[in-house]
Amino acid sequence: MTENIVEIKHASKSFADQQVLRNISLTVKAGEFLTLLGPSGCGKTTLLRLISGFEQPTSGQIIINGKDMVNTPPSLRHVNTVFQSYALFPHMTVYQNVAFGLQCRGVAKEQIQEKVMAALAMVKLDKFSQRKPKQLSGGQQQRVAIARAVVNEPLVLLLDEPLSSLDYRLRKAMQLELKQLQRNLGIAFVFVTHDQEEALSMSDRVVILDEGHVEQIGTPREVYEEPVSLAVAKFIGETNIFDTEVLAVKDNKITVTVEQEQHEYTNKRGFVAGQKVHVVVRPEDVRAWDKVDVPGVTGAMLPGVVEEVIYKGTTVDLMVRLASGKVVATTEFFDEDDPKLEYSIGEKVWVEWTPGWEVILPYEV
Amino acid sequence: MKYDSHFRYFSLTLIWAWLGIFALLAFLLVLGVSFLDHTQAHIVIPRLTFTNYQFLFQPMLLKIFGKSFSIAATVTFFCLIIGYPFAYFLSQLDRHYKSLLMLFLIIPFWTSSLVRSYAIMAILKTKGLLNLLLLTLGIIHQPMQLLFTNVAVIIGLVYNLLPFMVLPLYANFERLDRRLLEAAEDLGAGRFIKVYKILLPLTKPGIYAGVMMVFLPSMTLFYIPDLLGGARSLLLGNLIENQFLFANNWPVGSAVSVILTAVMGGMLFIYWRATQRHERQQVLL
Amino acid sequence: MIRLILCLFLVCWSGLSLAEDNVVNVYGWSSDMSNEIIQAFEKETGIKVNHSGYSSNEELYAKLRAIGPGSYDVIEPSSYYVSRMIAQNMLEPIDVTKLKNYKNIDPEFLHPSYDPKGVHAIPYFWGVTGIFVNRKYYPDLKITRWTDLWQPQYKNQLFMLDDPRELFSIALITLGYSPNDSNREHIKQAYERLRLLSANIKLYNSSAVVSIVGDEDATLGIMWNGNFYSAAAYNKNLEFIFPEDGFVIWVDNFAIPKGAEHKENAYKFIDFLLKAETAKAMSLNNSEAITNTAGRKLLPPELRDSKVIYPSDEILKRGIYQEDINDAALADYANYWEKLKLQ
Amino acid sequence: MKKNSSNITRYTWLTAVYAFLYIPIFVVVFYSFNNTQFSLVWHGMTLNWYQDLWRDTNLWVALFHSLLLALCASTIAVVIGSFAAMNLYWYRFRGRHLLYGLVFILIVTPDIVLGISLLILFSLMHLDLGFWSLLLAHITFCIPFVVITVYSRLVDFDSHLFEAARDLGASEITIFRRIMLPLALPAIIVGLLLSFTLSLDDVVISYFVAGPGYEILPLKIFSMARLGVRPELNALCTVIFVITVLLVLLSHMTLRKKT
Repeated sequence: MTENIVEIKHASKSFADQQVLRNISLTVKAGEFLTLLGPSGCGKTTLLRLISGFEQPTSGQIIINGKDMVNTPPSLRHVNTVFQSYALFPHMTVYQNVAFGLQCRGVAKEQIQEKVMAALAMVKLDKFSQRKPKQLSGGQQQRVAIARAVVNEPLVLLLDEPLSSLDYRLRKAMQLELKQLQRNLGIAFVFVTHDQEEALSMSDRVVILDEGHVEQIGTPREVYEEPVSLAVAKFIGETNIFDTEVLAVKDNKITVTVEQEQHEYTNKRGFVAGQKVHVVVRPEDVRAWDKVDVPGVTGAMLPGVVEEVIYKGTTVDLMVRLASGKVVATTEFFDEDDPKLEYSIGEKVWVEWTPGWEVILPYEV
Repeated sequence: MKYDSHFRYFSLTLIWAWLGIFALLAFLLVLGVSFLDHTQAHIVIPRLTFTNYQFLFQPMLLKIFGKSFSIAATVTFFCLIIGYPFAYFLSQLDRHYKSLLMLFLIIPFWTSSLVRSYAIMAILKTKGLLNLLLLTLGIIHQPMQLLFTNVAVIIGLVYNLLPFMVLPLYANFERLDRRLLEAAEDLGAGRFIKVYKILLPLTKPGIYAGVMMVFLPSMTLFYIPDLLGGARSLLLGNLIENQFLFANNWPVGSAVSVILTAVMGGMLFIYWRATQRHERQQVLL
Repeated sequence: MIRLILCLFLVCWSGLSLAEDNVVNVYGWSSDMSNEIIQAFEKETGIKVNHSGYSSNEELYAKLRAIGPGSYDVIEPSSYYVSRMIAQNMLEPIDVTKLKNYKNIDPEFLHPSYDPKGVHAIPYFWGVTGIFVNRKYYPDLKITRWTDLWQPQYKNQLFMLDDPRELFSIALITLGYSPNDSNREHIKQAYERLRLLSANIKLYNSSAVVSIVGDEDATLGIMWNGNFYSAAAYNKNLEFIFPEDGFVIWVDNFAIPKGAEHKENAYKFIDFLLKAETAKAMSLNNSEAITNTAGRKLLPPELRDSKVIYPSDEILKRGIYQEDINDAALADYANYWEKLKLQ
Repeated sequence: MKKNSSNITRYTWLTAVYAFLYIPIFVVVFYSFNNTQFSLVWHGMTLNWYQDLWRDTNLWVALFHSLLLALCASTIAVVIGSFAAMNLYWYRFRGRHLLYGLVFILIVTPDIVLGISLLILFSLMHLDLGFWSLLLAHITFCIPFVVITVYSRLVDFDSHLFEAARDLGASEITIFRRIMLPLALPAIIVGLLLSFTLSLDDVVISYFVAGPGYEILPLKIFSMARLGVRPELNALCTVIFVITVLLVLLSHMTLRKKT
């Protein structure tokens, strides 16, 4: 199924004199897990509220299930939201909370009972149906909020940073649960988060928002490996960025200088000579070599001094200061058989990366 | 949807109708009267005039305003000093006692205020209970003259208005996050700093609401100064009453109350501008 | 919630629908009319009395002006408001032939200066404003006239009635004018006199006079004779002085406002009040002098023969009935009054 | 040690303020046994005033009228005031600020002005003075207090609660009835108490809008007090006070047993 459940066409939103969203266009496909990712204040929650109907776009269209929804109230949109604060009704029991939406739609009593208990069973809370939200833990409240939303069988479930107030372990567990839930239900989820790791691990597609406009839409892999802008690259994962300029263009190759050395890379974006660019390399793509390991120093290798060693269990991160004074981060994966991973601060090393793994982006201030 | 808009229509109409008739229309009547004339035979005659407002441009009126202000400010100050810790301590008590004690705060006000004011007179008078007690204990040797002084007025006003200070403050303390105070203590804040830097700023909305609810009525609650203060000074309430009842001059009485409303409105506006949006949301005005 | 409101309304409704037609709506000084008197009237005539009270003539007048005619059948204005209401055509002329007990009234009080044309008001209570002194504090004080109060030795000691008319009357009398003078120049002079007096004034009060004077919170000042009688009943040190330079006599009257709906019942009620027994009960209730000669005879001797309540004719010759003054004068009073209090 | 000393401060303060509030009440109780009509100095013990009180049916009628009026007025004021508060909170309608302004004007207007202007209004409307005029006036001056307490309670809640309800398909009437009302209930009760208290003790406004057929207690007391408060009134207040306290304690105990 590739039918578009939600289509947003050129939507903009201003509050008073402040423009929060600029010309947003995107689609949500049936059954997909779409994440809106961006730093706080980038407008992702506002975008979500446009879909749910709590805000009206200043211009543009919101189409849900083929119908233009501008000026349709939230209750008639077949869309439900899980709020960041859960927004559970404190004076109602878990059961009453979950049953609320069904009651509002006038579902028969026996059916309500059946559906609510099924929804609670799905989130493993059937035993707690008579408790008040206050008597539940954060994770349990979270699940009530999800059950309360999905019991209404929405076309799309909107989740506004639902995991942000949980602790790390619980959060990991809930990520998994949510993903499974989404697969089982088969409905589209639109998930808002500012946590890139969460976004990458859960989503089918990621929408990266920055300052009110869409920077990039793509699969997690696309946005990670082929960021279209420095903002995206910076926001997703750690990066080493070298500012430089294109010296020459030849066929599909360009020549740039990185740390006083000339390198030749594939010209994927039609850069022209003289254009300023960023060369972006992920730390895990950078390797550090001990001097003794390198028989003959090649031009692509950069000399430096280890400044910091961060042991992370599965990896060791190094901060290496290059001759120019720039610090490069590298991530080395442990290989138990390789004894040569014991770096010490002050040690002289060489860093390099396989040509082609770098990303070259146009210059941004 | 239809049902919804009916409900909305109904509930808005209800409030508009009520306030429109009994507040707006009534106020417009006052405003209208303040621009009309009067004669001996007619309380109000439909002749446009601005002389009623001219009456207000005399130094005397400024003095009355000043006096009312200073009494109101003193009373508000004492209500705050007494009511603030009181509300705080009350909010710290066990849940079961809290509601009971809140009720006991209101119960005295279910007996006539006149009767209670006479009781205060009985306490403060020369041969009153307080003097009797102090004389018996040998603390004083001459009865104190308390009644018919400003002290008595302030005691009486504070007595009558204290709950209006306590109620909003209490509500504010109730929703205060206790952890913030613990955090302050954890960071080494002494008691003074804890109160001054944490508690006071966090309870600003309650303080504002309480100050409003005490300050405004104490400007016009003339009945207590008359009884306990020996009617030696004139408050705005007296002025309005004098014009309406004694001088039979409803237009001037109306003009004074229009001005009073305007001044209060001005004060609220200043307060409005001076406070943050979220703060003023909590106290509505 | 909704059921509760409905219940409340039902209760109110049933309570109100019981309201009878055969009623008389009386609006008077509350302290005058005890329950027994009202019940006696109801028993005798079968007319239900709706009695409501006010605490100043000004309130009565303001309310009558605002509601227009019809709500009340009997009112109890003081003399100066009678003349005002007559002038503004607010009172029904009274047909005294309908009042069997009209003859009980002391002829001295009939056809008073405040009700010159015909009869619009039935005088009932009366009293005077004089000086009281507590002999325990001022054993040898020689005080006979209003002017004596101006002496600097009484600084911050005087008790004053909280009523501009009373205060201005004193000043006008000492200046040799009538207390009913509406001449603005005279009033201004009176104000200048009162400014000098204000340093001597300790407090103003009109509502707790008896306890203040009786309990010696004030020991010298001006007072109504009826209140004095009540205070002197338990404080033997008090003495009342009828000032030699003249004093004000007030009279409370019963009257029928224009447009009264139950006029016949109003006559019956007033006639009942004029009965000797009723007058006696009324007088005992609040220790005021009554105009009812027959009723006075029934009073216990200490009240009947009190020289304070019923001063001799010789003293009474100095008295002046309190009458209305015009609005311009009242405005001056209000204005000067405010200035006095601000000092 | 520190805890202890702060506890002492707390209880001393609470006790002192309650003493301040209750001493005049106890004085009223005390004087209701005082054997003198006017004096506020002790003149010996008597029960006469209670006998007088018992016989004075007018006072009891006035008390009944006052209670009935206060009950009706506060209930209706709470209904209207809560609606107003919820509307002000929930809708962004035209004239919202004017509505705020009206609530403000009601609070600021001196009693005597409100009394007289309502009286003129009623006479223009040809409304007979009595229960209904009193009821309308009392509801009017109680409304702002309800609006303020309820509104400030509503702003206190996470606004997402109400959005969540809307999201789940609740109609506005459902949101009002099932979410806002229960959440605002404590504030509504406070509003009810405040209104009841204000209505029970109002003199000035009531004075102007009261009619001959319906006398209420505060007016009765004020007009009776021409020469000072009569001990009979002290006795009445004592009776009212004792009954109130007993009722409150009783209801508190039964409530406590339940929970």
